[in-house]
Amino acid sequence: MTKDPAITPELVAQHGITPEEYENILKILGREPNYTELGIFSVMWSEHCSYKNTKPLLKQFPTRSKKILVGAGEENAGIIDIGDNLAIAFKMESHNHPSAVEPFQGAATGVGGIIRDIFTMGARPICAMNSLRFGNLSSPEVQRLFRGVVGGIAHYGNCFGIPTIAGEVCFDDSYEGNPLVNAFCLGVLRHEQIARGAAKGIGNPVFYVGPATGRDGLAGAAFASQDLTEASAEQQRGAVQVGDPFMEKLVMEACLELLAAKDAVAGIQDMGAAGLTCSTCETAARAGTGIEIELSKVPQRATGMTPYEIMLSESQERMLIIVNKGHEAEVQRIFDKWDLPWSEIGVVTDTGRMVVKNHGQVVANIPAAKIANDSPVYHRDSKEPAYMQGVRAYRVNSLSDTTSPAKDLEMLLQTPTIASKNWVYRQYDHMVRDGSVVCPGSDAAVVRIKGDSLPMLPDGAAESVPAGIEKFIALSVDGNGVYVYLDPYEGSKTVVAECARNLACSGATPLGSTDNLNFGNPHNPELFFQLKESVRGLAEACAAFNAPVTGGNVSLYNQNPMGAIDPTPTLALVGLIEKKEHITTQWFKDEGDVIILLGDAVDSADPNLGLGGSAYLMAKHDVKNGLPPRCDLKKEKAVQDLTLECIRSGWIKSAHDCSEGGLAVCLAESCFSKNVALNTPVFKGAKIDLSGVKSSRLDALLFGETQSRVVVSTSADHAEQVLAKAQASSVPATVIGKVTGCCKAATLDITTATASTLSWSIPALHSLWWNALAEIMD
Amino acid sequence: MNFSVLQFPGSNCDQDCVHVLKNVLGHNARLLWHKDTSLGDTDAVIVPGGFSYGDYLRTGAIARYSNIMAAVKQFADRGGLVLGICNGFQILCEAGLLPGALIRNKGISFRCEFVWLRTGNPDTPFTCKAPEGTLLRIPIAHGEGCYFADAETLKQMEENGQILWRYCDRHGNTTPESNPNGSLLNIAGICNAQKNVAGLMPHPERASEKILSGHDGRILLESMVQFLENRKRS
Amino acid sequence: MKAKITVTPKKAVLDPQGKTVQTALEHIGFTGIKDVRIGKYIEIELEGTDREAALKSISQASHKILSNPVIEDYSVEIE
Amino acid sequence: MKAKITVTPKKAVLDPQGKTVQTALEHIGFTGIKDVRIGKYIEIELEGTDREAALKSISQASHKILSNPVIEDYSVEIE
Ligand SMILES: Nc1ncnc2c1ncn2[C@@H]1O[C@H](COP(=O)(O)OP(=O)(O)O)[C@@H](O)[C@H]1O
Ligand SMILES: [Mg+2]
Repeated sequence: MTKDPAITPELVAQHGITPEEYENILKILGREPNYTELGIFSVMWSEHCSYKNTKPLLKQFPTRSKKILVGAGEENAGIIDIGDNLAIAFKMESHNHPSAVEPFQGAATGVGGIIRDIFTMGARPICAMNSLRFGNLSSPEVQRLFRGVVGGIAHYGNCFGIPTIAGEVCFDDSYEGNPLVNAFCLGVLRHEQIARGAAKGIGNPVFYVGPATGRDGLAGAAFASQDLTEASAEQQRGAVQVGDPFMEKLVMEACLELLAAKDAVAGIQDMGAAGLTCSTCETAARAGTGIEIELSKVPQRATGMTPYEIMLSESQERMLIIVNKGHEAEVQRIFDKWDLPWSEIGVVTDTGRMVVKNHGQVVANIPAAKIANDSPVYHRDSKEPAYMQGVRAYRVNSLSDTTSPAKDLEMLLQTPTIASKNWVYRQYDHMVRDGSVVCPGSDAAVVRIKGDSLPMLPDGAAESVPAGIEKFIALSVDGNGVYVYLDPYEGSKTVVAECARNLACSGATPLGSTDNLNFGNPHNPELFFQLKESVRGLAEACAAFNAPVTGGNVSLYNQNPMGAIDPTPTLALVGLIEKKEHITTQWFKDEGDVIILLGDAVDSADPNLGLGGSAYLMAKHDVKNGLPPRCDLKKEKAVQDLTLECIRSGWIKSAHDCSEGGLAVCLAESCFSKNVALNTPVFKGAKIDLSGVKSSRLDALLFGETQSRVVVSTSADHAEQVLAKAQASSVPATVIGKVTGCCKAATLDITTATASTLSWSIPALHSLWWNALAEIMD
Repeated sequence: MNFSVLQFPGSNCDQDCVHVLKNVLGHNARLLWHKDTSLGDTDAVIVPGGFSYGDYLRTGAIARYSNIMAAVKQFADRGGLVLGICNGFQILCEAGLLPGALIRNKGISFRCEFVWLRTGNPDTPFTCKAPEGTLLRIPIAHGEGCYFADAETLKQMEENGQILWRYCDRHGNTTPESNPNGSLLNIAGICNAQKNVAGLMPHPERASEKILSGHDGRILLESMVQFLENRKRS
Repeated sequence: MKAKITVTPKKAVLDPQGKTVQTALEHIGFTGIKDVRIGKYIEIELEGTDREAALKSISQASHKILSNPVIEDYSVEIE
Repeated sequence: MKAKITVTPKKAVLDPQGKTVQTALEHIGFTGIKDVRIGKYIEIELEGTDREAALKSISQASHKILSNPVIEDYSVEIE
């Protein structure tokens, strides 16, 4: 056996452990750590596992509501009550750095990881989403990353059999070389099926199930907690993790079956980042127990693996299960049925210590609670970034108004961030499990929960949810790095508002949220400022929309040699639609329907008239500057509530929010985004009259991104009711036009006070928008 | 009717099939584990979609050697109705119960979307409720759905009325643009010479309820039911 | 012993991956490529030393499961 | 000329396909199998006759396009 290296200050530093942290380790152990222990501390105290730089910030998030059954930070994912004894578990997690190194496998294993977090809770995963960021798509390298990431997500999700039902993709230079891959998963369970990641019951055996351990992604958690430089990518120790979705599907089915075996499971936890290390000490810490494992019993794929390697390996699709004594045979029966490897590797003890042995010899002995809970906490310095002054001073009137609005819309619809993402989502199976009610392509996705969405019950157990139950869950994920870069606090509020608006447009009320904080190096005070202010904004907005945060993930050190990425918090919101009839989509339905704009056409109090940080400003003028449109949360809430009330009253046929690209893009999408089959889009025209709207700039009117706006359509006889309701709620509402004829001749006509009537062919616009990504990628 | 839906490691449309047969169409449907050796009392077998054995090596290649497939073969030889959907179609081809093979989509990547299908021969248990030329709108979700068979086989199948569904446009024309995967002759689904075993890449079980943006898939499943009812009666 | 099996798509069978790779190669400047075909390569580590027996059993496996005769050809080598 | 390239998963990297196929082979009665690895086999038909040049350019292509050097190894043969 190779001898462990001696513990030197250099070795400690290589493990990303500071001298102060090392002092703390000496105190906790009462002696010097050995090599394996040093490795264990380094991964557990990495940002990825310990949140040492962000814990104080995350405290600001609203985390409670009457419906929350398992809250943020308690377990692998939060759980929310949705009535009738049903609950949902959901979470989002990043796999940014692995995806930069190997886009296909990095993204695939990201999906695998988040799915495990969900079934670890005892829930059956029923849908997935993803939020992606890449550099400029004109670069072949970016195309390679984009293709690889989408391919990897498709590979894992499709094979596993989970519908990837929504997501978002943005392209911006700041993500060059450091793509963001945030994966989300949602599962369902009955209240009594919630499983816990706690090593309960002294003397209970500890099982390892799933494939053998190899030298995969050694110290991946620590790797995720460093700046991404070429050198670190090259140096990443160990082999790239390869995902095996087939294996994960079997592991999930077996775990759910085992969880249904009465009294068999005392605790269960997936081996995610920091693998065996994290799962053993966290389960022990949660239960206030100790745990002892024998490494020679861990199934191993490679020969000659050291304790250090086994403990730090990030081989995928593995689970740790604490079994109630006397039920060992159940594990054997079920895992044999699924032809899965399993091994009894240890026992729960009363020592409070995590003891790791290799062939009987102790190789690590650490107080479990201390390493899991007493990680260092840092209050980093923060300083407003220097660029902010310029941003505040920027005025859009330094640019002249558009003289080519017709071309501008065509151009915007083709910009990769705005263009249809069908090239992406048609690679994802988004219909498996017979629950996809609103597929990708509308504001929020809607998924149906039905009886067979649930994990199995114990043999002979009575069903605890009403027969024939159906529930409808809406989901959306959003983020706008440019807004947050230009104004971390206000921009982050907008992120939440937009996401909630998507939900409102689909007919849903928020239940809760999960977030992923993708930022740069927290040691840089300016970057830490972005993080701090952003969290403040997110927290405030999540509270405003009654969307408590049930969990999430932090990914720092997202930089490339040119600097940090735009600060990119992504937020996923989950909501409930009360009745089937309330499910609403974004496309216009019938000729003659009245089109109403809820909200202000242009925010005249905004010196940039909604153009600061807009897609228009960047695409047309190559300017990433100016304070982005502000979101007044009260006003926003009023618009959303109004939208929902009108939907519930049965007045609304379509609802689409104005976001990137503004009103013109929103209207165009409402005309052509319905697609019934391959090469079969459904077109509607629209005749819009904005001549009554005062706006000093045409570009601001058409493409400005003033917040809190929704375009709805209603049958002629309900228009008055919508307007009256709006007035009663003090929300501005304006009839702006009518839905016109369909088919090939459909046009979008917009009359404004300043320009002659603009007219676009809907099939022509659609073709630009629909094919833009495919034209670059295929 | 009693339907049996097979369950291989990696099947993932098995529950969907049971849901539609049971909750939507009101028949008996149960799952059969791949290690089982007998079909028991069954009127028809569904080989569902998914990624049996991860689709590793070749789609359907490993599943065909499971215990249950031997029983399915016997059942089919005795005239039993067998329908393979997506991965199930691939398995039936690998098992030799259907001619030809399914290879990688022409465009390489996986495709999930609704497509139009034109029904061929109406004289089979799978199409009897759909007059010839009936258009169906049903989703596909596959990476390896490009149908291939040698020219001789194709000719025989055409003459025999074994080509049951072809990809087409919304007007029923079998154009290259309406072919999502490069299948020869725009083939989406076929049956064997005896017409009791069929397979198709699209997923009728995903399009059997109004709320799932389409219900044309029911026509196919209801055809099987009608055929079975008629057979029982006579 | 080691068995090395190559499985290639039959001539008549469309090979879209091959086509894609060919285009990609041409795109980055490789010239003079007449055709690209993509198949599978399988390496099987075997116990024992009887090469004849190994060849027989691996050929059988290749025929039965490792390749599909409708669309693929295979060749086996024992090392 | 013909170039034959085999691309195999790196030793340390998990090969889910190989593992699954190994189990399947055992299941249908093939014994004595210690390990299965599955990779790609690529055949490129080339113009010209300069084997040295071909080897060089194909090796380059293998590194850049035909294999993924992060997780795969390759070997090239010119015939
Ligand atoms: N990566 C992705 N995966 C799945 N669906 C996606 C992805 N990106 C975008 N979509 C879908 O495309 C549609 C438009 O997305 P987006 O433009 O981000 O919407 P919005 O601006 O309303 O948030 C949505 O239905 C979304 O779910
Ligand atoms: Mg939207």
